[in-house]
Amino acid sequence: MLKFTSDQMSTLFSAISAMKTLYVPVEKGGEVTFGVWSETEKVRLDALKTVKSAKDLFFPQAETMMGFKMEGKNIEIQVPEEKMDEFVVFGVRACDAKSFEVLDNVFLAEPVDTYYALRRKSGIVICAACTRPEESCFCNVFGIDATAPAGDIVTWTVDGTLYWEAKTEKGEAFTAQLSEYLAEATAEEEAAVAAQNEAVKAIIAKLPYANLKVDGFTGDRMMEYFNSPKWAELYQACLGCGTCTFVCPTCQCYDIRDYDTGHGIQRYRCWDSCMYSEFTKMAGGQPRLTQLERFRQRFMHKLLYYPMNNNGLFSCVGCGRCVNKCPISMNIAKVIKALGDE
Amino acid sequence: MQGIIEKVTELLDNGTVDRVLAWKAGEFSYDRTPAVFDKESGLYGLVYDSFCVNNLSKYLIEESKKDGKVLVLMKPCDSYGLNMLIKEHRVDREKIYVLGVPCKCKVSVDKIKATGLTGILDIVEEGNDIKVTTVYGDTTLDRKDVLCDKCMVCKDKVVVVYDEKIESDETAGIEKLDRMAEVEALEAMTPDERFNFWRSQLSKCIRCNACRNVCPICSCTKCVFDNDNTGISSKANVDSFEENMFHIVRAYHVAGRCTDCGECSRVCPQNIPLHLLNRKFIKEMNELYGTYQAGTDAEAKDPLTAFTKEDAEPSVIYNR
Amino acid sequence: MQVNESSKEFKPCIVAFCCNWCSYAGADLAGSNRLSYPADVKIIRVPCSCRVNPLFILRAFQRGADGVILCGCHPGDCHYTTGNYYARRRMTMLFSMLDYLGIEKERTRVEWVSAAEGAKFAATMNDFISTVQSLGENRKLRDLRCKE
Amino acid sequence: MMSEITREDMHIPKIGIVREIIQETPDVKTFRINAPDGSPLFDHMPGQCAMISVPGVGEGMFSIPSSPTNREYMEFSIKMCGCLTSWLHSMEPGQMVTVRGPLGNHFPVENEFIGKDILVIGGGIGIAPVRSVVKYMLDHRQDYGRIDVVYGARSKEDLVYYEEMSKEWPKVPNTYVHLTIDREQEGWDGPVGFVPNYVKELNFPTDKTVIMCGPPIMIKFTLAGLMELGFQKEQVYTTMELRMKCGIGKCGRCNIGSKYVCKDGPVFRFDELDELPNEY
Amino acid sequence: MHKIGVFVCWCGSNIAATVDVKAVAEAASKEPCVVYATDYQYMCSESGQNLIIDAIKEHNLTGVVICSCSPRMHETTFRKAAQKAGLNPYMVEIANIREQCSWIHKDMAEATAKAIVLARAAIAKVQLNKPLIAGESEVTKRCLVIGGGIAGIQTALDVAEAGFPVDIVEKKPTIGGKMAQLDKTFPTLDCAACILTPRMVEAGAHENITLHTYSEVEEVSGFVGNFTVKIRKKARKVKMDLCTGCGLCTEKCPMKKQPNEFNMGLDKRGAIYIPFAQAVPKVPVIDVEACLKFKTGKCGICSKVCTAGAIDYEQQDEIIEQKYGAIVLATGFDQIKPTKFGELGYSQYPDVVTSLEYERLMNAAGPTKGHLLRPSDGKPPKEIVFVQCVGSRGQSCRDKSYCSKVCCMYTAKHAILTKDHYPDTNIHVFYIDERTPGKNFDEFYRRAVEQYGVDYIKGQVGKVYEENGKLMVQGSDLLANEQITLAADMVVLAAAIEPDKTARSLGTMLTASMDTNDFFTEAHAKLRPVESPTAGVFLSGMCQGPKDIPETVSQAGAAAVKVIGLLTKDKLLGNPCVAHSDEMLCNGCSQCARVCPYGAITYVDKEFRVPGPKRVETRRVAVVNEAVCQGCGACTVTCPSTAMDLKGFSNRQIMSEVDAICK
Repeated sequence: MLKFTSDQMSTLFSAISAMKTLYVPVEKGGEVTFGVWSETEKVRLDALKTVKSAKDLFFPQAETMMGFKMEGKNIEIQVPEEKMDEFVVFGVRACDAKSFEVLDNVFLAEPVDTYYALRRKSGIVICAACTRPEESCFCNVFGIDATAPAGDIVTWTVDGTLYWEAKTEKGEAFTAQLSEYLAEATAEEEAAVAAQNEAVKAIIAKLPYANLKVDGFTGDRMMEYFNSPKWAELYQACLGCGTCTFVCPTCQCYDIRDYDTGHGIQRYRCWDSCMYSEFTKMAGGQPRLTQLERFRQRFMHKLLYYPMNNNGLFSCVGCGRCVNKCPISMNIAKVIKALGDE
Repeated sequence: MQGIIEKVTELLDNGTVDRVLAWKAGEFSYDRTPAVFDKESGLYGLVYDSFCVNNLSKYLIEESKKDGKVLVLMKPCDSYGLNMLIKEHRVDREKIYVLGVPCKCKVSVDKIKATGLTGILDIVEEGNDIKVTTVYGDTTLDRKDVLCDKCMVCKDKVVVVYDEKIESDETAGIEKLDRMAEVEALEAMTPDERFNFWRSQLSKCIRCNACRNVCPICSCTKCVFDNDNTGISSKANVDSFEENMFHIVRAYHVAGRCTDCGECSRVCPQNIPLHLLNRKFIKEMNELYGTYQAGTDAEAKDPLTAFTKEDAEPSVIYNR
Repeated sequence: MQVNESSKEFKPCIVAFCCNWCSYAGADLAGSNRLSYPADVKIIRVPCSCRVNPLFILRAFQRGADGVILCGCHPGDCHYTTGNYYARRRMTMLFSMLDYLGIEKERTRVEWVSAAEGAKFAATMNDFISTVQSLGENRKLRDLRCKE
Repeated sequence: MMSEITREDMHIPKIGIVREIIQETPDVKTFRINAPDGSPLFDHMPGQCAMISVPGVGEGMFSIPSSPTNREYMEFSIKMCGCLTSWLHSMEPGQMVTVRGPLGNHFPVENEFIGKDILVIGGGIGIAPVRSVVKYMLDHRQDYGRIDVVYGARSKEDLVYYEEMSKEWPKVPNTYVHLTIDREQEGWDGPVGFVPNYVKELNFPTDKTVIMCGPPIMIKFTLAGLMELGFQKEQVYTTMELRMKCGIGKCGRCNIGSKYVCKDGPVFRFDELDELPNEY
Repeated sequence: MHKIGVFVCWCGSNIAATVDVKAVAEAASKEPCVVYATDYQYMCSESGQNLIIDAIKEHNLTGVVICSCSPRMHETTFRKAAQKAGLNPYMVEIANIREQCSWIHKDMAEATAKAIVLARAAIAKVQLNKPLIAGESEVTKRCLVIGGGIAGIQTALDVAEAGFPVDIVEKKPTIGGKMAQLDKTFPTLDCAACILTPRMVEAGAHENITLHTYSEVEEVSGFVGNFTVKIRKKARKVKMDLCTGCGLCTEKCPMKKQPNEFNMGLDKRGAIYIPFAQAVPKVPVIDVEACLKFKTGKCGICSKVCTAGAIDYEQQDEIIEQKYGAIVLATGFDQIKPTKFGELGYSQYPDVVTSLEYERLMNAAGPTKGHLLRPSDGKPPKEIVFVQCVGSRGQSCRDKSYCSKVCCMYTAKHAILTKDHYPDTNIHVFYIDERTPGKNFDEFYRRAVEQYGVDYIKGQVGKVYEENGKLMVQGSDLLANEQITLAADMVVLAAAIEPDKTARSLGTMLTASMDTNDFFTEAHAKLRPVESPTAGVFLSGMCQGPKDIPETVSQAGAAAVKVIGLLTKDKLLGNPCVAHSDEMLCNGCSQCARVCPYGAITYVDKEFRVPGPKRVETRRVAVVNEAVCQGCGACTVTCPSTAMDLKGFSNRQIMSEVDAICK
């Protein structure tokens, strides 16, 4: 384990940003989001959860995929560049780090989504272990250790000191570039980190959702859950907005749309939500007629459909953003609880 | 609360109503979800307390399409929205039994959290004290300090449409703030300051549509932004223009109809002060066309469907 | 928006919505009387000023207009008796909102021009163009995708 | 430092040129498309689909009714029903469109079907996706047993590929075409009636593999009819149509249960469909 | 995909001198969907039109853009040309490159560039044009005139003479209206009754005119050419067909203490009465409020004396329903009762009268048989003060803001007539301004001053009070700049006139708009002064604004001409550029109807197929009556879901023009 030798995080940030674009949690208009670091930005490493998760950096809410020039009978396709500057994202929590695995299973599966792939290739993920989990957190339910995130590099902050450990080759290489700012941590220090981690885990065990049970969500019981009468009760108040979807680190449904700029067509993709009534609507009909079905789809996908295709990996990382943000206080934790009762 | 339960039970038992639209307690001591109860389900979980903040009026659009009569618990400020829905023929009044319930202002969990509290395990309300238990320790807050913003400028505490109402002499004991103060503060800025303010706010928008979907006025069968034939449909803010556009158009579409219930700002995951857009219209219309409160009744013409020959010219804006 | 390289003079793009019965006729009269105003103004004919949806004005700015002006019959003279009264309130509200958002309020205008007021039409356009010219390019309310 | 990838992405289409447009029925046109240099756009298998788009108008998933053995052009038979299809119908030869494909799975023509008697059932425009199978099998005639094609439409004019089906296919040995129309009509002396009834009437032996595509109501009743005749769901294949965007099982739109219709489908066996939530 | 042809007109040198027409055509040819572009010297000429027609046919054009003069000039020409070629006329768009381009710009490059943009906008728009077909509706060849005063009678007679059936609905028991109450008319001083009553008789006898007196309009539905009107014929309790009009019943009626409305309450009538001798129809009516038979069940004298057996106490109100193609509003006016002007003592002193009451006092058929005797003691007045502008031209809430227009002249008439009959009477007139613009009007007024020595005092009256049996009139003399007090025997108030009270409810029924004073507004103040903005509704007489008899009669005639013009048509061709509501998007919120000036929007509950177990859902949706809609578009902007759109000027069309211009 390494430690950062200065107590000024800005020293580290300016060193990183001298090499690569650096994204950190910054406060913008009163809310914390991942933004490009600069001296003038208000960095909020203390914030537990950014409103939008870190997926925005790899799968942005909107991105142009290609362009078309139309002239007479002809169409010319403008394909975007195949290169991208490397970037660093600092301060990713364990839940978000896990979400990249969930997204990778979708976007990096054949045929590979090159837009996502390029961003993943370019991005170095530096995680920050949690120190102050809150009542909406339940990452432990999905086997995630908030104090031992995935990612290229993991950091812990204990008593104002930043500890650092590279976890991947990419992380090692990048750590090497920052060697002048890093030193080996002492055994006592490592013990302090471990002690803090234990304390945090103890807190997590006390949180209201710590004991949610998800073992019952297995593929063989898919139709049983699908036909559960509980859905009728759970969906009732759902507004059909996309808040849960858009703050979710693992939701990855998207729409592809064309925009006529007046000088050509831009084809872009943007986040979409299976909660939206338009999502599956076709000229000829609508397979998911009511909000109940749309509501069910989202949770069935996260708890059953996705795991069935991905060796039991749930498409929920327990970050609790939906718990905090749902306008009507309905969320996946309540769904797990209600369905689990059966 | 007890009075409400008794009344609801009575009306359900004597067959006056078939269902009850109210709030249901959640997992924490502060999360409340709108829910429909009936005889079969019983009233288990029905709650009415300082955290029952949702405006239930919009649910009546769907609820009043169903067979039978639905009882709704109606807070004073939400009843304006119901009047608008009645005015615009969006609900079937015959199928609704409105039980007015008193409100002594709602408590905002976000504000409790904004005091730095996290890991909340329990919140207990005792008089003016809000006692919060967290995994990191216990604290007592003054209720006045954690009231919802919208309650600080509440229109009044009178249910404007009801079949029956439950009275209470409890008051929040707060001094109401000037509803237009925030708007005025913005007006006092230079255009560039205002521009920067709104850019910093609207650029946060993630287009989740929560503001639209929660709004009792935004009840179009199909929203212009979802309709590919309008030429302005969009799903994400691909350009800063679209961030502005969505909110300008939304505010404009509800102008003269918005009851200022404040739900849009409450549900915004990015805490964009959307009410300031609506309130600007309200302020402007009040000043230029005479005081008007949407939803006070279900008949009056709103300012944008009325006129007088002596109305101010649009130049009042650029002559300011 | 085009920048004339030789003079470096800013040539704004201005959209004028004119009601068919008064202002469009007023514009025609300006033409008949050879009362000139810059070519930056392009007129869109609408049946009545009340046909102009705020969406159209936003759309113009999105697509790169630097100024939008709405012309209709004088209040009381509307061909449809009441249209311009509604337009007047609607536009007042829209302009107020744009101003509130910090967008230069001088980029939008409403003028009442009768079919007989060719001279007023030309004068109004000249004045509006010079106002918009002094403001420069519309940067606050445009869609960068539409910029070539 | 820059990272690099090769932009081989199924989101990015190829340019296709509409070489020929054939008016099949009053509302169905067949478009023959190939690459600007005259080569095929890509290889496909029977049952697979492609996304055709006119940028700015829309993109839609269409099955490929032409046989993979056709190296000259790829055919798309498109019924006019919405914005994009209307646009396509108003096109003229020589115009460009964009095409992405091949997408989805295909009928198991190179394994399960080999040596089997095949019964192909189509209704209306639903004949388009199965035509490619028939064409493929006719081109590899020796690999398959008896082939029966049952096809119905509202009227004689609405029978897509009428000339080809009535004149060319029956010439191939051991291949039978049974056409029907919904109502009696002048100039039609063939069978009249709906497809499900006609299939029952024909009373096929149950040792066949069935391929079926058509309007939902036809599928429902024909399937029931086949069951009555003693067929098993494991013998019956169909292709599905859902709203699709990406075509590669990522965007989430066509997700039913653990399947993505655009990637895991569109070809399903009815016993497989039974295991999925009924959201199609 | 459209096939669009673009035709650039030189207009001789009008366009070509400033705009490079070839360059415009060249640029247009590169726009999407344009398959043909050309230029020509005079597109509007026959050969120019043929050029267009040939091109449409040759290239199978689906849309046409003509870059030429203003559409206000030749849009119709080009639309007709397109129609000749088999193209829907509404698939034509005009780019105005003359009035709005070549004529106002001098620099050729600049003007050409602008012309190209304008052409591009028109091309963009025409791609979204839809073929429009003007709706047709049948015309019911019958006219309803509401109000049987001189205005209504004149309109009815003119329309009837043209051969169309006309119904007059009059709420009073007789037609004749206010004019029947007048004595002489200014400035010719011929007798009102002498000129009116023959017209009344004519109307009553005309084979094409049906009178519904003592009747009121109850309900109106429909639209231009197709109105359906319910008329309540109030029970007269006298059978019209049997009554001979002998008047015996009225003589024998024991209840002779009812104030006589026709004489402004200055004398009495019976419970069964004929309003006045020349009434048409001359059939009495029973005032059931006053009648002993109805009050106590006893009496029945009228029935006994009626040899024709026409009295029918059981008669009930009757509702008749009739279809009309046109409706004329001729609801007339009333004079306000100046009771709000307490200082003038109208309510207090019987000898303070309104001018209309004075009119009756002067009338030979009036309560005093034409002898000028004051109401209080029946003595002839020697000093009379006339007060002008009572309730007119004022700013306070009790005043009307407008000028009642006729008062100056009738006051001069009263003065002259009084002086003629009673030369020893002294007459004083308080006036604010003397308004006499009219043929022979000023001469008339000057005669009153110069020949008859009427004392005109510029100033207003502050107070009228009684002192020693005299009415003391305190006023200011502005010219002499002094306060004066005159002792008078009678005071005559030229009280303001106002629209009849029933006009408001009629206006609502017909969605005919009214101004704040409840006068009906005309469709255009200058160009359509006798038409209401509601198609098929016309205005005649005072209901539109104060006017004198000749003006009323000429407006009545003008309204008749408009009615005849309408009824002559077998079918009405609508303007196809009307609003249309997409019921799939409509919320049924009623906002559109709130701003529609024509009442063209109604709502229906309609069943829709919906997803889910219920399968159908009833929704309230807006329906536009295309025959009534004029196409202003107010509704389209009010509609939040853009369900309401305007054909020919749709949201998408206008936005595409915007896009093209801002490109």
